[in-house]
Amino acid sequence: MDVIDIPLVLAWVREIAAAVEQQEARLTELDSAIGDGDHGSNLRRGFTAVLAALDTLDEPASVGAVLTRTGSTLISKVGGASGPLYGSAFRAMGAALPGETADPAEFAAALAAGLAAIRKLGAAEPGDKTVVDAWTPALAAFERTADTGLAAAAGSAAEAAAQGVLDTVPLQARKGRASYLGPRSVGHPDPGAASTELIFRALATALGRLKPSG
Amino acid sequence: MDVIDIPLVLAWVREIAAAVEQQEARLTELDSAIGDGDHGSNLRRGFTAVLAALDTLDEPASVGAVLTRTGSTLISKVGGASGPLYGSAFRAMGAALPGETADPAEFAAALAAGLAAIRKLGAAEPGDKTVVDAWTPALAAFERTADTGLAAAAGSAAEAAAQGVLDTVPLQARKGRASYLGPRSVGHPDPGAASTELIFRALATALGRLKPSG
Amino acid sequence: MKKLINTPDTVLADALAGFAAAHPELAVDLDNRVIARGSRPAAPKVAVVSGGGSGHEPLHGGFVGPGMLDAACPGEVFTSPVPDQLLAAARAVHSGAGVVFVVKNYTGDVLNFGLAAELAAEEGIEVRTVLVNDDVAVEDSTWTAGRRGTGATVMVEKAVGALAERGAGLDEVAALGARVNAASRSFAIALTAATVPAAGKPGFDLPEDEIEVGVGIHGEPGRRREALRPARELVAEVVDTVLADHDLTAGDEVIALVNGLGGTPLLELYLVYGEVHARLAERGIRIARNLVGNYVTSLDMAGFSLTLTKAGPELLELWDAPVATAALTWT
Amino acid sequence: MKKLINTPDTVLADALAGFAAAHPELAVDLDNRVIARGSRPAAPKVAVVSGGGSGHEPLHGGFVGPGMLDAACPGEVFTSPVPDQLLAAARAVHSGAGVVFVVKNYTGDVLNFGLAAELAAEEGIEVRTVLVNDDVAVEDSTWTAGRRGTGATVMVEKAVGALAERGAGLDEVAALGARVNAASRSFAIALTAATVPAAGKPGFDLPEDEIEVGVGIHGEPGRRREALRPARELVAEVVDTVLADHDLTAGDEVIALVNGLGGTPLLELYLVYGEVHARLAERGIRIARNLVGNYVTSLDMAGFSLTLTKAGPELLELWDAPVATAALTWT
Ligand SMILES: Nc1ncnc2c1ncn2[C@@H]1O[C@H](COP(=O)(O)OP(=O)(O)O)[C@@H](O)[C@H]1O
Ligand SMILES: Nc1ncnc2c1ncn2[C@@H]1O[C@H](COP(=O)(O)OP(=O)(O)O)[C@@H](O)[C@H]1O
Ligand SMILES: [Mg+2]
Ligand SMILES: [Mg+2]
Ligand SMILES: [Mg+2]
Ligand SMILES: [Mg+2]
Repeated sequence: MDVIDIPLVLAWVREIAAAVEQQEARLTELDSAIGDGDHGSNLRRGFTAVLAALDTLDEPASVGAVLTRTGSTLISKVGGASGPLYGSAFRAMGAALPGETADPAEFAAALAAGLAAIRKLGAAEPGDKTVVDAWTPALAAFERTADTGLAAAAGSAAEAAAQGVLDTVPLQARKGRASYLGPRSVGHPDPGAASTELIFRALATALGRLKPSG
Repeated sequence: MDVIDIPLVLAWVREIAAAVEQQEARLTELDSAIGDGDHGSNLRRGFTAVLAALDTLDEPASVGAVLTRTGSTLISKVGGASGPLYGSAFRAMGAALPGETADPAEFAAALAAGLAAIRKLGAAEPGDKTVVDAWTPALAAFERTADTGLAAAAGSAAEAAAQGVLDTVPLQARKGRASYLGPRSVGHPDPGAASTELIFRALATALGRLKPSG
Repeated sequence: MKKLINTPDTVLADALAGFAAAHPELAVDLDNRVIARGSRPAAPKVAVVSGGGSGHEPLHGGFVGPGMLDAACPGEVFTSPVPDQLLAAARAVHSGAGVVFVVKNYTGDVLNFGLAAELAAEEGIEVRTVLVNDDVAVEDSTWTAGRRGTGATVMVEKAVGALAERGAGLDEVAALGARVNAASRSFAIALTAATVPAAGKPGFDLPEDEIEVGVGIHGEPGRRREALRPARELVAEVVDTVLADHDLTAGDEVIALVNGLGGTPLLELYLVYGEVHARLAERGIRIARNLVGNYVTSLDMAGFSLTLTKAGPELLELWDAPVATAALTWT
Repeated sequence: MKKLINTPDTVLADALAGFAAAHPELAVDLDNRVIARGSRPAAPKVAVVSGGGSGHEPLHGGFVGPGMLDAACPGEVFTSPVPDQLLAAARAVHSGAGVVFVVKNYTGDVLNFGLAAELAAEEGIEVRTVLVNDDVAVEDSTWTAGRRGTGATVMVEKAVGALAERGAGLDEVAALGARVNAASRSFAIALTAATVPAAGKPGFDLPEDEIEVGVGIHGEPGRRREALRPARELVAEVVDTVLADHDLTAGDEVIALVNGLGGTPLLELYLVYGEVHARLAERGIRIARNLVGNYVTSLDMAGFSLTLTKAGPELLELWDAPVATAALTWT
């Protein structure tokens, strides 16, 4: 059966941490162009703390417990805009996944809950040049392809997120720091959208590597 | 008769002012290397004020009156090390030239009085990498050649001053700001010595251009 | 990058340790990253708490002390503090009369302070938030993140702190903060970019003869790039931009802050102040009080911001009230 | 060159006009370039006058006021004031008890203050001179210009000002100044060069990974060039260099000034202070009082200086005495 279980969700979060660590400089560079140059270090600080928090989390009772702990740690350690936004998203995903496993539809619902949390907190619409612009198409792709299997769905979500990042380039930002630049925000990808792509790519990587046990 | 009269001494000071104006950037550059980068602007400010002061000086009673006014103005307007030093030198020269004219020997004595004032105030020895290292050889050359005529004497004084500037290059400064650099002051000409060369060159220029009237 | 730091990751921890050592009169919680006053109030009073990313010093830690803030929470460089930190601060200084959060309007700050306010409320600590959004370089629109909070933070924190000191109630203190913010407008010009330690290089490249106009305090580029011009002309543009968005008329009085962004010598800031003073005088606007110096900085950025706060007798009295902090002290 | 100025020639005049506008409580003579207190003393007191080149702000004008200087004379940028100016200042603040000149040891300052002292004496104003020469980067020798005066100027002016305020006699005040100077040592490191407006470009070129060690406050290069290292290591070198020339032993108390050279963010200065504090603690030396900030600057130069003044009860009491100036205020 094609399910997400606790080892897999742990692997996902660890893949995000590894990707953030590896891409820190690029994220910071993107944020230097239209923000304040800290998105990479913010997320690295956050996911370093998440790794430590997960190490102390023995025997998580559910898939959601891992994600909730991840979200709480991000909220406690990141600060900035991305800390509460991603933190709330992971907490919302955690709340949506109370079982020891989750099937593709349940997982899609959790991803949707994550996006809803981001949009509730940040009030960004699609097209505002934020993480929403990567998460929204990624979620749609995941939902569309969920019945083709988790790995395939995650892969198409990652591709859609990547396209979402590219699609932020011509946008003028209306939320976050980039909005201060007005028209000068046009022509650059949004750093938060780029980190959202990493999150979905990490999911695909984790799913491709780990054979789900459930 | 080969004398320095009031028009000539006025012409001298004006030549200095013109030379300082023209060489300001170079003097400042020399001072940036081993000092604080203000020698050119200091002297320009001073000699601009001197020109204005001389304009209000109607009918100077003596050659010395012109030089005394020049020195007082420099003291009042330049500040820094060079203001009091050059100012005192011109005042001392002024005091040594109470007549309406001065012959070469009298003028040589005035130049010597100028140097004495600088040395009394600044306590620099030859070899300390200061104005003294240009004024001393210039004075010596002037004295040595005074009986060949004023213009020739001024010319040889200017050449000797130029050599004096070159001779400051290998010296380690013991007075003024350059002394703070210790061995790193070696390898640069002294800015004050360079401006002293300008002063003697201006004398030669004035003497070459103006036929003394006395 | 040339900075007096150990590693980019430890800048805040190391600097905060230094701040704690330098100010034994304050209570600095190095673990929670809270700078609080050294002693608790004798009677319950409204506690004023602020915070924000580091790199803006002396804001906010330099404004903790009698007459101004009760506590400040420094975040990482240019990164808002986290809710845990803000909650720890609220707990530390709450004396029963509630807490006012002074929040500069940035998404990160608004979200983190917002989460902290919820957590505090769950613990029975009443919180009011004063939002500072004075920067006229940014369009004020409900569809965007809105205007940034910059120099007016000083006026808001001073006034709010003074009123809280007098024993005013929570709503009254918060309302004053909102009024002071509403009476304030700012605009800034940068001559150089700031270098975030973790980024390791300047946020933008700026040619020798160009400036960024309408910058914020996070090293981001401004609204547009212009040629460097004499200070008088630049100041004229800044003053006129601020006035265009202000409701000041001849005869009005203001508190003026000529604020250095971190890398500009005080000599130049005074020169700028002189031009501001002259330009406002031409328009019949009198500077009743002023501050000239580095108060709301952007790391090593060269440039300045101007903040004008319309000031009636109420605000002037609060402004003049005694204050004893690391960065602002008078009696 | 990027500066907030109108023209290089008018920097001082324009900045002084701005200073005068910003500080109506002071009496600023724009023609003579004298910044003096706004009111004359009730009874004759020793008047304390200082001055020096501009570009070191807040030094000295920022230290004029009750408890510190009676007057300050700003010279052109990095150029000592002229005798006329100093004489005008002495005349303006002399109240019958004589004048103390606080002079940083630079040839220009020594000569100009010296000429002014002669002129003042001719007018019957008794003058004593306190020479400040605390910079251990420079060899102390009777054959050279001697050590520069840098950060210790703050300690000397504060102490001398406080003692004069108490009504001490001219010789007593001057003797105290000499003692405070003798008890002080400084050393500085620069990360960037300063740009003198009239020169239009930095005084020296410094690669991205190098620093100048043993610099003064006039933009001149230092004693040597070194690789940039973590703050902890740089501070260790600075502290050790200062201590090597000091007579401090375990158990001694000091006043410590961690001084920014103009272009260094306060965040970094606090970080440096933390390292200084730790290094001194290792050696059993206690910092009884401290200042962290831009006090004796060198235009836009990035870097810091450390000044340690050995402090017994007498000096601490004078240090703690009330002061009310633009840059230093406490009660
Ligand atoms: N209101 C918002 N809604 C959704 N995402 C947002 C919002 N504001 C900012 N972001 C995202 O946050 C990213 C910046 O994160 P980060 O640099 O870590 O925080 P900060 O902007 O506080 O420095 C932006 O690129 C954008 O994608
Ligand atoms: N003690 C001294 N005796 C003679 N000349 C000196 C002395 N000290 C400095 N000078 C001269 O002054 C020059 C610097 O003048 P200037 O730059 O105008 O003043 P400052 O050094 O105060 O900036 C030096 O190059 C040196 O020739
Ligand atoms: Mg950012
Ligand atoms: Mg010089
Ligand atoms: Mg940030
Ligand atoms: Mg000078």
